[in-house]
Amino acid sequence: MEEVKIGVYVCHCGLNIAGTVDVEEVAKYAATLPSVVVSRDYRYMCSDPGQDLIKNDIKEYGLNRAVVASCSPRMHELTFRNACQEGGLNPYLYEHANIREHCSWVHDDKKINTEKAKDLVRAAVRRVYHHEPLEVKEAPVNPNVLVVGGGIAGIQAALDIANGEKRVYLVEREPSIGGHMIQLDRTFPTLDCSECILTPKMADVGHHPFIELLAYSEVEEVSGSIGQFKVKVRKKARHIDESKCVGCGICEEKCPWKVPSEFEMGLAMRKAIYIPFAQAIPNLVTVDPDLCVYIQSNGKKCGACIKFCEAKAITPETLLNQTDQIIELEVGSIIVATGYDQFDPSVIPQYGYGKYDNVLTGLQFERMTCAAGPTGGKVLLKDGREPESVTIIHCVGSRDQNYHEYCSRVCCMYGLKYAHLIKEFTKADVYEFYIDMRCFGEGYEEFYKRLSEEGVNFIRGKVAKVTDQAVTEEEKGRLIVVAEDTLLGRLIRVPADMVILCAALEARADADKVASLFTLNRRADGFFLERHVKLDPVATPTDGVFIAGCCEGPRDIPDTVAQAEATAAKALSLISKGKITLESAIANVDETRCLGCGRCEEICTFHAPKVISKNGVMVSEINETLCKGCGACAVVCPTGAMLIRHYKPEQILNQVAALTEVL
Amino acid sequence: MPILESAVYVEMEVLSPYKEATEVMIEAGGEPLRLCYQCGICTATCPWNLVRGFIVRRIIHEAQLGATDFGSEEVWLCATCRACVQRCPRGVEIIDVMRAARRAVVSLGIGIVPDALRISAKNIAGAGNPLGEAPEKRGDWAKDLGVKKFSPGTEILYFPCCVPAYDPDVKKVSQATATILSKLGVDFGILGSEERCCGEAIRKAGYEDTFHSLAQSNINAFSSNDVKTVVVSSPHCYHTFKNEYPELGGEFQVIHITQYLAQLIDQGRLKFSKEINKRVIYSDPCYLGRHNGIYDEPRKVLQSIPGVELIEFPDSREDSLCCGGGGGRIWMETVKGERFSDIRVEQALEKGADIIAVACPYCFLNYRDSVLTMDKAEVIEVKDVSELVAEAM
Amino acid sequence: MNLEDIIQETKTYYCLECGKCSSLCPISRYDPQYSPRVMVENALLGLEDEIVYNKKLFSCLTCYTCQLKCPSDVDYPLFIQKARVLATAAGQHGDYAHSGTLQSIAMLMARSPLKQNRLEWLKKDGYRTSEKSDVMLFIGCSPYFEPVFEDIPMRTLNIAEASLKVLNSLGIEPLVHPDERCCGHDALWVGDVETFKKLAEHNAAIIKESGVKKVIFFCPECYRTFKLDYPNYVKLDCEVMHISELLAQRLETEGLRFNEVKKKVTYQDPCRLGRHLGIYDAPRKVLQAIPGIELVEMEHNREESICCGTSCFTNCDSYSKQIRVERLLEAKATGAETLITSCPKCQTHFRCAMVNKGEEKGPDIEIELMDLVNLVATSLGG
Amino acid sequence: MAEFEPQIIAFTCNWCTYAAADLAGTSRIHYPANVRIVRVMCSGMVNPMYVFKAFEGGADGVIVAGCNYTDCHYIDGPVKCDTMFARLKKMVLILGLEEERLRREMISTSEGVIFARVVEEMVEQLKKLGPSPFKIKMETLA
Repeated sequence: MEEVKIGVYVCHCGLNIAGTVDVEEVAKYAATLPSVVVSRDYRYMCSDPGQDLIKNDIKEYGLNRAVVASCSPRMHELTFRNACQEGGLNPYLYEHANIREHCSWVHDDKKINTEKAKDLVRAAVRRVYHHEPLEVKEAPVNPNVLVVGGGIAGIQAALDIANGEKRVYLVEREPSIGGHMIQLDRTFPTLDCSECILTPKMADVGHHPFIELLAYSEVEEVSGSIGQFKVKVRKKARHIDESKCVGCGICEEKCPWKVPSEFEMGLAMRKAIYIPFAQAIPNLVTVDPDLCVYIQSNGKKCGACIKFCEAKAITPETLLNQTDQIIELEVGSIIVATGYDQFDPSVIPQYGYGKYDNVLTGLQFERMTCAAGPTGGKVLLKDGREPESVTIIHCVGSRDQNYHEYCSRVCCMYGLKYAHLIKEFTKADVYEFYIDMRCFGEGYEEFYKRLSEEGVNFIRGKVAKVTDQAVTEEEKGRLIVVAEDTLLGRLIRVPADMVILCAALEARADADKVASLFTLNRRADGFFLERHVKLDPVATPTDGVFIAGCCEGPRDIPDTVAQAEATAAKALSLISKGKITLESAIANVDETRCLGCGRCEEICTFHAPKVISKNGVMVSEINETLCKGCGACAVVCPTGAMLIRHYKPEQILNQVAALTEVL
Repeated sequence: MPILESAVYVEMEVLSPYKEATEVMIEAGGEPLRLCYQCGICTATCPWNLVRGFIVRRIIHEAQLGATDFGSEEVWLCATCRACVQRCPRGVEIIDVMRAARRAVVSLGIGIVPDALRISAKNIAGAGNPLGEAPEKRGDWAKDLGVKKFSPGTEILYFPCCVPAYDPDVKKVSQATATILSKLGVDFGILGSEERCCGEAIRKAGYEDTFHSLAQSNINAFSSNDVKTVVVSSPHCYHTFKNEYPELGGEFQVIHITQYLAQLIDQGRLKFSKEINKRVIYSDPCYLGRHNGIYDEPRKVLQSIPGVELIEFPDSREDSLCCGGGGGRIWMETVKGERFSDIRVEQALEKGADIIAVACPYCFLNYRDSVLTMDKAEVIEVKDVSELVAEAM
Repeated sequence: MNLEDIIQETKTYYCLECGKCSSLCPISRYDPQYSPRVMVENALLGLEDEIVYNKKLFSCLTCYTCQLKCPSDVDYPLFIQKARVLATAAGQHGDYAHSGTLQSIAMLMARSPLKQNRLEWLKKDGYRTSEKSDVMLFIGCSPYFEPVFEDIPMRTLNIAEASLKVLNSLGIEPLVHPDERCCGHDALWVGDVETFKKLAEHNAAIIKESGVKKVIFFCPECYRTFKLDYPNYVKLDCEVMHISELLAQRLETEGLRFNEVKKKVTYQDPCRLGRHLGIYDAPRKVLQAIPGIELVEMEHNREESICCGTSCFTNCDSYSKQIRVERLLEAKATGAETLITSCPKCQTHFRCAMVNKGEEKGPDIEIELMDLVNLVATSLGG
Repeated sequence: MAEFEPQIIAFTCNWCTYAAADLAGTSRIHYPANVRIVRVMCSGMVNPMYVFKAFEGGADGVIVAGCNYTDCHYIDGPVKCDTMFARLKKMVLILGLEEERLRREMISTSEGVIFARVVEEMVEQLKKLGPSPFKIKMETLA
């Protein structure tokens, strides 16, 4: 081994250090330490002449280690590492001693401070003796991007990236993109039609040369890390020849088998072969294999669609033998925009959802007012009458510790929107039961004011129950909504023909699966966790994976779109740089000492270590792009095979030993 | 809090001058009280609003602001049925707030304790039972049944508590229970004169000290006799033994008689030989159901009695209507027209029930009184589940 | 002491370079860089640095396999022990396993005066001990092993408790000393003689002060150290005995009776108890005296027994893991449901080898492990 | 004889507690000079052997400090640190070390004052306790 030659530089920092530490004495003391060949003190080490001292000494004295005792390393460690590098020394052969924030500024006795500074310098010298040069590694970034989820968030993110002429794979598990937004009728507070603003974007996605749309598909497996993810996508069988189908819909018309439509929230039926809605992208039919009698009877019954398909897109072969395809993709970053589920209000027994016909959820009501919806845009009761009185209940499943504690953010506004639509479509009285009105966005408060002008009855109180047990004649045959009007301090019963529940938005039922697929973390409320709630809201703790829209928590369309654009910017900036710098101070396995016990694999939050079989011996291997150097694996390693570069035991133990030495 | 102080100043006459008492109350209600966001679901859930106005939400808000009116009758209304707590979106333990208000009145003398309650409380403190009966006669109900005194080594302690021990009518419940247990050869005993009121209701009525001394006395009696398992007839005993005694150092297994009977049926030990061909409607006691989540076992017992047709109230299980007897209300006067039990009896009649099956002595007393005052004794009976079981054996 | 002295003391100069040692050495079978023969050859060539600065110096298990078979009677384990003293003096040490906590604990135990809280486990249950007893039960480092091996999971105090239970049922109420220190076994064998001496002196002193006549061990390492090593450093006026010896003795003298335990078992000879001290029969006698126990032997047993793979919690590595895997596969091949050993460390190392928290699974080496004392305690406890 | 000045070694995570100590410095909050800080990247990186080394070297007290559960740069480092610390603590307690000599703290970036207070408090306690038992070499025996 080359002889270790250490240079020590003690900074005065003007009087910041020199005022309460005898820097000359510290420097003199440092010169007496083993392997120290030069020791100096200087007024401002961080200045250019200060840094030049180090660079010159590297040449003159052949220094191969350097220590600067000055301010906090959080301030200037990088400065001096760079100085070393410019002087021809590996930046990791440098160590910093903090004699300002941790010494001169916090104690007043000059003698004691000087002794403490000596201790800190001695420890740094001892530590740096054991430093090793580390390589700064870079890895290339694959310019393709995967977007998961084809709702408004995924659509927006995909378009932004594709418009930058980078390839996007957009994976959507339903037969068509559009998400929940395409189910909505109008959007608050502007009341523009959701379909009208969304379908052009959907069409753009459909024919964009840089977007490969994988609808009716699901991500099965993700491996690798930032810059080089490998993804397996299952493209589910539609049981038709996608290249031939023209989406004419004749098969759907002829198909005799029906179930309640998911898209219409059960308010209408769909066929066994179907296009979920008129503007679906891609415009292809999909066969529901569980419902299709031809498939269920193994080709013995029905087959109407085959007969009527002029394009020959449906054949016995496609119906019976078509299987799912696995598509393998390579991408550099991933945007997760998997959206939300609507809270199921049937778990709140007192609201009677599922028990009374005319108790509806928000999404059901959206379909009802939609001109293309099951009632042709009319607000109707189950028996076909028009309601004379409608009650809208806020905070159903949200702001309630029995269900979800969080505020669902959009319900106040969509509740107001319903009130407006009811006023527009019917002559009904509208009662809006709220706890607090939260109308925070652009034009939202104005919308609230407008609704007040329209004569909506606002009642402040949480509804206790919806019942059909009438007390008076007027109540008979209607639903009665019971609550305290907390402003009057009086219990009230409101007879209503229709009750609309502003159901909360909740995390997708399979959020745990998605989270483990993309190594995301979930908050207590089930939504995905951002890296920093304020300063890094669309990044996640997993580098290269970003989140947008309601999978991160309830939010409205403007916020969702803004977030989607933010994720696109993140992905594009990664592509634009083209490479990533890997952390150097990361874990490293000494394979001969490794038992392959997997403790490291178990403890690692970032999935960096993995036990593999090498020549029949089980050993752990570190994925260097995943490792963040937190060092938890080294603590649990039973043999000491796991080492964190730059934080090796001999480095820290020598520092500790030097600090505890009594002078 | 300058804003609040100025509010106090401006509206001095309506705000309570008993600041200390308010603090006591907030303390006993704990932090959840402060969590209330005034949605009013408690008010709209509270059964009192079926018969009169009782704005629970306002009481909570008054407590939050230190403006409770301790002189009001409202302090004494809550039957602690837990319907509101069950629905509260913020987890406010409203019953604790009510209890704390009463405690403030009782201990600080800043309001008026209803006469009937004061007498019962005095009796409990003195004689260990609200009826003022002689403590040494507490075991008399079992005189002719050959029930042994509990001694260390006995498997099960049967704890009837006050009403089933003394009330000439409700005695039937404890006697039926003892009969069943004896017939099945269960190794059980009673504490007799060593037993005291469990103290659950008197605690809810604000008599915290009385509760502590009763509980301590029972815990001492239990531990000196090496009691491990207690079977109770009253859900109120069940609740306090299970949820309140452990804090005072009383840890033992508590089983409600309906649970125990269901267990015996499961084990094949309890078999029936007679049919009861009646329509039986079961009323969930608040302290068995909402307070402790026991809904299925009593129904199971009733369903296994041959001939019984079990029917349900329009509001049952979690939504079951209270009889009005919890929280010390059993010792207070409820004017006619405001009795929940009357509504309950009407509901039962509407459903065509022959028997209202109860599993709580307070329910028993209230329904019995309602049936009598409504003059319906000919049409409908009130019976405890254990009575029905004893009959069918 | 220098290298020459060591060669003299351990009769290394007799070496014929026949290589029998290297062919038998369990480490050499897996680790091509380690060979006892080469080590000795280097010594004879006077290449001191090749020995002192060789990390592999700390790989030797001192399992005595080579020592028993050496045709020239070279005391290789002693050679290693002494060579490690030289290495330690040169600032060298092996790779400590388990973050070196066990070494640290031993080192701190060599400082005084300590107010150890090592008898917490005695506070529960109705164990009978006596401060005035003639017999002492030596607990060793068991109380410290508990937290160190919490995750394996290895409950060393179970063995201590069982030993006490067994002694109690034999009518012995032993002294369990609150200020016992580590026996110093590991310190001695890794070349830290200074620490070893302090520990030995302390233990000898407390034994002398308490006036016991006999010390019982359940750990063969403590036993070996007291029996063979202490006499070289301290004066010890008492009899020492492994608990399996005591049990075997009582079987003969008092017709000790056991209750039935139905189990097919195999037995791992700990190196210290077996090859170091020649005690192979006592534990087997005890096993066979328990009705219902079917003892089946592994392919390698008694003198040929394979070491559990690590020693002194030093240089535990992939080679030592492979030795353990081999041994566990051998145990499984017998068809036994339980592998019995009478050394807490064997059990710890085997348990550690069975830890498999990775997704990738190696060979199936899962087998129930139990100390002989625990089996006996179960049998006596009914 | 001068008053006994205890030696404290503090292992602090780079992101929170080290930064808190920096903040104490920039805010000129004075505290006793008895503490020496060893910077690690994460409190979950602190190996028991570091702490033992400090005690072997004669430290009178050791602090292991890092982020709060919610602030961790590595998501759940503090949880891992807790696990390590609980085991470590069991070992040193059996050895007879006084509980006050080994502290686990969570001090976030903004809590310079708390860092200073912890050091003050520990110095105070250690002065009462006197030197660490491990400082005393074994000479009085045998």
